[in-house]
Amino acid sequence: MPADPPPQEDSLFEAPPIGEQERMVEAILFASAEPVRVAELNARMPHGCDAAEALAHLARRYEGRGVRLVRVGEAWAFRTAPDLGFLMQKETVEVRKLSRAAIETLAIIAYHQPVTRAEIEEIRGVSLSRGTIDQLLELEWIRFGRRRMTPGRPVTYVVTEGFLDHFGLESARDLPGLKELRASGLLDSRPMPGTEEDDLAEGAQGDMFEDES
Amino acid sequence: MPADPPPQEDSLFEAPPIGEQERMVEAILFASAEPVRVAELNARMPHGCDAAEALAHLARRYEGRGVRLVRVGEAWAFRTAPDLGFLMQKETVEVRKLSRAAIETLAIIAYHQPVTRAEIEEIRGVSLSRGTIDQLLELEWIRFGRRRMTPGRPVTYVVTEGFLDHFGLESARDLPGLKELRASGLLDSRPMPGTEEDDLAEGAQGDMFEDES
Amino acid sequence: MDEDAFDEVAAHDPVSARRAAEALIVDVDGYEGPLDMLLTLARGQKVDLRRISVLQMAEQYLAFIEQAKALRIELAADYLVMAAWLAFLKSRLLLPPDPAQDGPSGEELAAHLAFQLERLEAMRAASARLMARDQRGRDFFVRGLTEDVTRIRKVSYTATLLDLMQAYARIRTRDDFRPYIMDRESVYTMEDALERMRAMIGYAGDWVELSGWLPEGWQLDPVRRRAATAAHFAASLELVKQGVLDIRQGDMFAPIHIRKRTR
Repeated sequence: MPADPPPQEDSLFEAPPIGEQERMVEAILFASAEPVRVAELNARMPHGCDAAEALAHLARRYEGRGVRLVRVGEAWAFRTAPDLGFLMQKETVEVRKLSRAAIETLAIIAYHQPVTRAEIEEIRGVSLSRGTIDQLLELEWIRFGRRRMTPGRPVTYVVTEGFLDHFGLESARDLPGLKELRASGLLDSRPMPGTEEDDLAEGAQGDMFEDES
Repeated sequence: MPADPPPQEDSLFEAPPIGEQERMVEAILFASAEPVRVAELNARMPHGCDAAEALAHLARRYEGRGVRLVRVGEAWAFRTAPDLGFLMQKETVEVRKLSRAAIETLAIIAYHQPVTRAEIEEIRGVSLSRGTIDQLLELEWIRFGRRRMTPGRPVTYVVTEGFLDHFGLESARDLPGLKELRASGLLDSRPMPGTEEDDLAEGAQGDMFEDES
Repeated sequence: MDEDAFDEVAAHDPVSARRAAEALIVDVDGYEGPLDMLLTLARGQKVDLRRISVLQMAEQYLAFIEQAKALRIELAADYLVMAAWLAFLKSRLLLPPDPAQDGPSGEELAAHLAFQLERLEAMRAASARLMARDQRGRDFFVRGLTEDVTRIRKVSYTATLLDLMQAYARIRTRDDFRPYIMDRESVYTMEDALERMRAMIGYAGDWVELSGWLPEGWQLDPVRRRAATAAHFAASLELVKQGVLDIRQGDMFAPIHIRKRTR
């Protein structure tokens, strides 16, 4: 306790009060990716601190809370209270990058919606495997739009609210056009000789949203 | 029938007592490095829980501790107390050095959002180099906002929750000095005398600055 | 750039003025554009930005541009555009207003320039205050040990907006660079050759020259002959692999013979 002289021999300064030491241990254990040993706590805290004592205080403070201070071998860590484990299911989601085919297909749908399968294939220049559209549908990033009023009445695809949410967009219209992509350095190429930059950008933007013109 | 009817319509079971709810919120937030939205907390907790109320209790409990409960936009997270940063050399992440242009651009977006590229250039008096916006997008500190309803319909930029989280802001309204800046009229869009407001927003910089394209 | 130098400019000390101008030239790379340079000049007046003498600032700027021209220093176009605009502003400020001429007055333009400078300075100050805040990963820290309690593994696919835009950019630029359209006229595919040889294999009881197998119309034109030969050779190898054909070549560059394999 602060009134007691610190037991350390060679400290030039008085050790921080035990309440402060407790805060320090709390912060270190919180931020650390692994359990931390008492010796390391002492090494990281200012001279004269007593991590073991601070740990004892801290453990009492977290008794009965949603997280607990637990000993792992020689080290200490915060862990979820065992009775609340059922809340943690969402933390174990395995995140994978979308395949190149899927991201390209998604980009085409976002920029050209509503768009048919045949149009996607034409733009990408390769045929679309079944799994790609299925995957995007399953992710609920795309959905079926109106059927196109052309022979065969093909279905079209459009992006969903979930898509906008995931990519932090307010509407698909807010996606930057080709010209803007180029300006921001995302599109490094020069246009092919003979094509106007404006034609390209406007062409793409024009097709993109039917209600825009 | 519970004495106090819960506000939820179709809950078959009584909601857990508020102390339990507080423990649940504590456990969920401790388990996640990223801020968790109130809506998600409610979705993960048993039916009838009120995460917002539990959060208020929890915030009081952690006042003055080594870790603090902080609000980030619509979400909440535990963060170590800033005065203990000196203990965390091991956890410190080297943040990519931002150029002066990038820092100023970030500030302009934060204080003027939603803001177009042309407006950023008008304020800085210099055209934006290619990588600057790109770098801020990659850090996920800015994102696209709605397109401006002016000729050319330019995209706008706004700051993200990641930005708020990084700079320890509860919301964009808490930007330092925002009120004073607003009161002094320095955040108004004031066109050059003799030019139309539309021209400015569209990206024509009047006589002053070179057009980018 | 030494701010004191500018105080002396204000005091009309010719030697210091020259030094100040030279210092500006040396440091021109350090400026983020003409507005930034004007802000430096304005600060040199050591007064509230709302009370600066725009005229004096314009004169300093124009003097600097003249100096740079005399020293044959290349200046970016926006510095010259600003110089032209300031020259225009100066004339508006100095000449009595012409009632026949409409458009903004010199005072209005000067006030707008002062506003721009004040706003730029305010944004500079704001960005400094922003960067001085406690920052995540530097001053405050996130939970280091995120917990995985249950073994339920749900795969979630993710992609960033940047991925999306780069993918789109990639597709759109690929068209720009499409090298040429292949002339399908003179292409004989291995699949076609394989199909054709399978149908004819029964007739090749004894060694026959592969070149004799080329289809009608593919033997004379060199481009078509090469394509058909390559396709049939590849198809032969495939059939050898499948065990339905034998293949031999007596010598380097000698004719290639094939025959149906007998079991």
